[in-house]
Amino acid sequence: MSELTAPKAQPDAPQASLWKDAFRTMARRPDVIFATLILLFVFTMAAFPTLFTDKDPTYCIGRDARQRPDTWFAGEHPLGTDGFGCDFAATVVHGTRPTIVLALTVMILAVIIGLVLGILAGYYGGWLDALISRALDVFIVLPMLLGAILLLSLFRNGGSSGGLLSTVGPPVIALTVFGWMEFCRYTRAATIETKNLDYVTAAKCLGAKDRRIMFRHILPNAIVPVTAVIPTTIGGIIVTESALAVLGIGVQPPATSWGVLLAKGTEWAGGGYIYLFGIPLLLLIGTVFAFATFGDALRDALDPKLR
Amino acid sequence: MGRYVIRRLLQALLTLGVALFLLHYMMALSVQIRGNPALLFFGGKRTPDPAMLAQVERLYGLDNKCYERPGDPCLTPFVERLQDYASGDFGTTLSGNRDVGELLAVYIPNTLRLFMFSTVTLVILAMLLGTWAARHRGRVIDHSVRGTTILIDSVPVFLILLAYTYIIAVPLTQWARGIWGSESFMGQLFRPNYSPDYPWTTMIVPGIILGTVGLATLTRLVRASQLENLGSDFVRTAKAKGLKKARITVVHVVRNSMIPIITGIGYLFAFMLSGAVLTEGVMGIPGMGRMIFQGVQRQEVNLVIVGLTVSAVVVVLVSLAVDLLYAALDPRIRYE
Amino acid sequence: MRRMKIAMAATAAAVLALTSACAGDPDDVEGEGDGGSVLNMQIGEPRSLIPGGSGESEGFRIIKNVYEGLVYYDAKTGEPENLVAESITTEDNQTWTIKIKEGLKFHNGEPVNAAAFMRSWNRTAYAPNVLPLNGFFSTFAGYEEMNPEQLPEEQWADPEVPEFPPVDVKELSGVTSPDEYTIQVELAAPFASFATMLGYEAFFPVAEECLADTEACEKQPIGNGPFMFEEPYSIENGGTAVAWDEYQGDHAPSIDAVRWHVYLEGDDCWADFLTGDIDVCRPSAADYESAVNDAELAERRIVQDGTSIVVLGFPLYDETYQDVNLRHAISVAIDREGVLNVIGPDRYNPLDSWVPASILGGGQSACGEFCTYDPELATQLLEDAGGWPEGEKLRIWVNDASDNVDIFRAIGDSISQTLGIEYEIVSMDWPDYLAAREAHNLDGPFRDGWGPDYNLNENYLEPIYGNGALKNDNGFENEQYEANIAEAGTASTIEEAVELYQEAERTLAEVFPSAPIFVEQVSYFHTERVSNVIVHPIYSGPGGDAELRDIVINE
Amino acid sequence: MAENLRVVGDTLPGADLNAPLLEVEDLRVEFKVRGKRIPTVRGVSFTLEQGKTLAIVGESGSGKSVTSQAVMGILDSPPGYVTGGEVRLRGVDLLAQDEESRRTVRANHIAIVFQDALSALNPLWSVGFQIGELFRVHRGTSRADAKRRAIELLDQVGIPDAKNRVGHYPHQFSGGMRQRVMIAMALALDPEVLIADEPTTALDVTVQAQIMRLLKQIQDERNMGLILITHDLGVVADVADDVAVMYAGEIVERASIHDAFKRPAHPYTKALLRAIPRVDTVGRELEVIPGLPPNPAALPSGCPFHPRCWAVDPERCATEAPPYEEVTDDHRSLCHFAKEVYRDER
Repeated sequence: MSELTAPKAQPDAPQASLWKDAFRTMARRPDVIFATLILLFVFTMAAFPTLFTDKDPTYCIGRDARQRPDTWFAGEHPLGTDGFGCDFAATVVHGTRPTIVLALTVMILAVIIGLVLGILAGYYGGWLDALISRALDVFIVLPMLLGAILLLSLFRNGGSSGGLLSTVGPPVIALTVFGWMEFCRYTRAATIETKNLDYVTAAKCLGAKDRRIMFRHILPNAIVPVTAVIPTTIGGIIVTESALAVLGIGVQPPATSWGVLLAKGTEWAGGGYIYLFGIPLLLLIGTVFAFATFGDALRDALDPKLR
Repeated sequence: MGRYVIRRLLQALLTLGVALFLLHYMMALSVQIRGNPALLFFGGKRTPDPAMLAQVERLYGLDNKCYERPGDPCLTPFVERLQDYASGDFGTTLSGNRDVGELLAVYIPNTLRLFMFSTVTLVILAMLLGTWAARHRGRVIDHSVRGTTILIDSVPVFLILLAYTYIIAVPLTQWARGIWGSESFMGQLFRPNYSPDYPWTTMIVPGIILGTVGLATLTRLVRASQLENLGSDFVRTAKAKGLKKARITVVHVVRNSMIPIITGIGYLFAFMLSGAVLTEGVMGIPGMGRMIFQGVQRQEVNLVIVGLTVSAVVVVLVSLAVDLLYAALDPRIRYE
Repeated sequence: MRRMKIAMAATAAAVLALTSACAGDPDDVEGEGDGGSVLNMQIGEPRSLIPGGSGESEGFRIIKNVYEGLVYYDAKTGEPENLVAESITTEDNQTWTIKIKEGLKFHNGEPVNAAAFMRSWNRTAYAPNVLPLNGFFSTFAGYEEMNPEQLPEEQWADPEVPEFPPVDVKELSGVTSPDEYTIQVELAAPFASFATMLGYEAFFPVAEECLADTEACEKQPIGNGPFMFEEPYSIENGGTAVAWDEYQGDHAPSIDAVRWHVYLEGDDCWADFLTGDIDVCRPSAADYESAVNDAELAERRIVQDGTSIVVLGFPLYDETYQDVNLRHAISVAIDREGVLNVIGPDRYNPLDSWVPASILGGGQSACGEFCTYDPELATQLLEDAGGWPEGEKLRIWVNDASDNVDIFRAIGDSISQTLGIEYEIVSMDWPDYLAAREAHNLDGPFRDGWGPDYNLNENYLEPIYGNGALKNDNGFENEQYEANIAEAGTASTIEEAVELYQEAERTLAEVFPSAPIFVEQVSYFHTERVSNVIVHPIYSGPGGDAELRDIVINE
Repeated sequence: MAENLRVVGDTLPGADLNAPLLEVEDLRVEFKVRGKRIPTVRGVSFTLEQGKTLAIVGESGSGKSVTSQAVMGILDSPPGYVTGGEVRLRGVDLLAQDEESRRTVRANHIAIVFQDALSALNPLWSVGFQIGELFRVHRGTSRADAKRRAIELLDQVGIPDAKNRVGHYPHQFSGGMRQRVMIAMALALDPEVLIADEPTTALDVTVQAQIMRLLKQIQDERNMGLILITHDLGVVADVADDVAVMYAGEIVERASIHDAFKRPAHPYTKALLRAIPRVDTVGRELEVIPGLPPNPAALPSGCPFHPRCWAVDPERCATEAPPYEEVTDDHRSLCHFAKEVYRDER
């Protein structure tokens, strides 16, 4: 879910101290520390799955399907087995990487597109601005999930079981195409605000090139409101991915992601195998919540007015 | 005022036109890149008789040459499509050959009813919580309101729904029926599925659950705008005028806070549409969202496109309404 | 050749049944929420409510209660019993005389006489009407004249609807009516089990008023059965059929009305079943276990062998799969119990024959040890076959509908675990899959499923493995098999035919063009308020069903 | 006298008509920011008589606005809290009253005009509504009557075509006109005390003069007490009777306007005066007070002005807080060297 109240850039405040201040404010908040711990945990899991489990998630024995976890999460299958008789802990741990990779990739692509278009629109104005602003209007009309649904069902391909790229590729593209607008809007606003500031005018008068002005003077300001919405947006992407998976057009099984696990888990939740649904759900909610809390705090820290 | 309205109307029309074209273009691209759905009709790998292919293409309105040139915007078919839409012809479904226009007539009112419940829920909850948090700024209440709403917002709405239908709905319904009987309002309220026999009652719970989409966003917005207004000079003036707290809140804070909040609701509306896809799918509500859901599952591209077209129209209308409301609320825009 | 035609027609019907059985759209019209003895049933999306037009389970579930045929299938034995027919007699299995009970009427008062039946049959048999059940009349004399070769496909306006050159003949010449209540049917060739077919929708009567305005009749059928619609039925919303006061037939229901509630997927009704809003429902996979373990619910469970089967087909046209030992090895490596555990127990049972036991002549265990999980034997067989090609992956092809992917993933896991072969699942859309399978483009084992059209083991053999290597999906061709099938077609009694078909099944076991995996198990639950819940093994719907004429609502 | 407390039903209970109109004594206000207490007003005392004008002068951050808000009782809490002192209106201590009684005092007895009328007026309501609101809330007047009274008031403060303008919104007025609307609003219930908080700062010079004249005129007509808060000594010269100069939350000098201008007794006042451009100083460079106003969270020790003061005895001023010195009657200064400054020796 994106937010409407991104803080405005504060161009007169020296950037370095703004960030430092923000960091200091954040480091003092217990909820932020808690969120950071969750995120660290999740990122570690995505980067080094073997730290958490030594089981192979593709070793599945049908007869052992849906063994509930032990009371103390011990034994051969600490989290039990999934619907296919694979070690559930391994499945969950190995499903983390595609989820995180997908979310981060979408994020980075969307931010780059948003920043570039936003700065161009804000800086040059005129027809370019008109064009980009119209494009924004149009894309905002199609919400991320619906747009992604459209793209994925139009360009649906058969089940592939290739590498990470081919599993997360289609959802990444679909989510990026409908995910850049917010960043573009904020960047554009910040750019327009900054470009009329005295020091930018001064730089212009001194003959600085457009590119230099955009990168040295405007970008650092534009990045403030964009940064503030990044964590929340990552959370949103993770949620959207899970929705796509439940619809059956996100990451395609047998590849896993949290969304795929949830989609599978919902089938069994009603029958008393709550853990198949509950554990990925907890992980997903925890992560999204951590991102959201982090984002909320970041926004506050970058916009002292609302503190 | 008049000029403002006209300008906004033109802008909305332009946006809508471009959005519809975008939808059309994506479809055209998919045909150009992925291959003609008419070809898929014959199973992809077989090479059908050209004359027969032409038949199918005509049937699907794909007989224009532009569909063979990747990147071609296919303007003629686009205009034809718009004309069809304008004359109420939204095509038919592949399976069952049903008139999509007729389906829309059934689906749209259902979704509107769903949205009515969720919008009311969202606005009331966000206003109460946001105001409450703003009043206790920086204290425990403030933090817990924000934490809770963020947490609620972190749970994807369809998962709340699934959890509801799988775990809570059945015992709750049985309990309610034990007390009030099964034909009573309460006996129907918590039902795990929508029932056309009780089109209002069984819509309430999914509506409320869908209403939590964007709760954190809107609460945050309410809080922020209330804080801004509470600290504003005109509220100080109102205090200096010896007005009671309640009057200050109602007359001077709420109305001013409404402006960003209305923008927020308009913006969240689009997200609610996304939420509706899964909500209606899970609860079996025959609405626009489920039409899209079904279109995806049955690979009825036309249903998806029509669904998104309607959603685009609605979003454009809502944002137009928001802007007009804006003008009604804010004389600075009205007298521009 | 005659037998062939009916089989093909049946194939078409079965495909329809498989593809369109589920899904539906409830709607938003105020219904009558009155209690009384109204039975609440779940239903999917029927294709048509006029006999001859449906050909899938959901339509037939309504039609068989709103209309009434010459015979009624006993839900327990599957045997046809006379209903509208007074008697059905023949001497040579080719000329059949059907006497109709007098005095029966349609809901609108029209008499149910020989003309009513012939009207319906001629409509369905008339090719340009393109009705799904047209093929059921291919055994009739005169069918050919009404069904000329189709026009070349490129001359069709709608590629889904075949077109025909103008046909002058609008009536089956083989059907005549000596008097108002007698029908004489002349078949093109002797057919011993002709009477078995007559209980199917294709042979139901139609009122004159109905044909005058089929559009209205689709919405509000004019039947002759014990239930009638007082208000139009809506595909979105379902509808209520009330017991018809003037019903004079032999098989009257005890309930006052039935309300059909529409569900997107068949087992979506489970939650509403638990709250008592639906009277008969089949739980989703996940709900089975808790439902079966609930002592109170378990008492209200109906378990029955189903007839739908799941089979792993082998591409006999592919080089890799030429060795029967390899095919056996793969079949033996499948832990059917284990796979069942994955998709949820009680939904299927392991299958060790090509025809399930619930079908006449089925349950022969022809597959035997090759359908039993035995890792050692599997490894041995693989060795005999010369091992698995190095570095190759076993590609298992499925269509991506419902939980096919899950079932075959579990099968793949089991094969992979036992034989040490890596596998991958390739899933495709149904139309793509169907086409690729037909075109022999699949380079690995593939999913095959089958649901019967009538109660005879033949229905599982000829449509799937007959017609020669080029025509069937497996590329299977065997002289012995063809000979048995052909011989059975002309057998004079059903018993004789059944035995010959069983012989053909044994040939299948030798060649092993496919590995039987599962047979469906019908497992419905019903609420406390109903009893005498009988489920028809062949014609029940995927989400839950009961014989509405037999079910009783306890007051 | 009695006439000025004529307000029907709203008469201040317990009012002593012989007591001074407004007496502020040892008023203290603290701000709590992140657990820290920051003294912002540190013992301010002054008296305002009926019909008189008191100017409170000081740089921004000196606590003059906070003082006025504390007197009005409209301080935002948090973060601001009145921690001591008394505010007596005709002898009634307002600070001891409950919130409800205080509320009725506002606008009825004490009214305030803010600096930035654009933000001080609610942009979403017409000015007529905002003025009429007072009558409707405090007097229970009907909507139509309230509007009529609003038109009268707008007319009184010199807004032309008041009948039409009453339905207009704040953004449709010019700066000066907006300030007149503010004043009309403050006058609505005929208060005895009017506080004008930097009423002219945001305006053009020509308009400034008009507004000051309007205030003076109104004060004369209604015989009100007027507190004029400003950072600009020049503005008050013609209007005020007395001056209180504030610095770092304290009144550092109190004198009649005449004394203050002629013979300031505090170095800060003196510096302020030197910073006013005047006809007789044309050609001379204006003096600037060196340094920055002090941060209330970290006030300099001793005399808070000492780091910027030239008249400094470094040791004494930096360590010892100065007491009030009476240089003459009614002329007090918070400086160790008040007399010397007064005599213009330093």
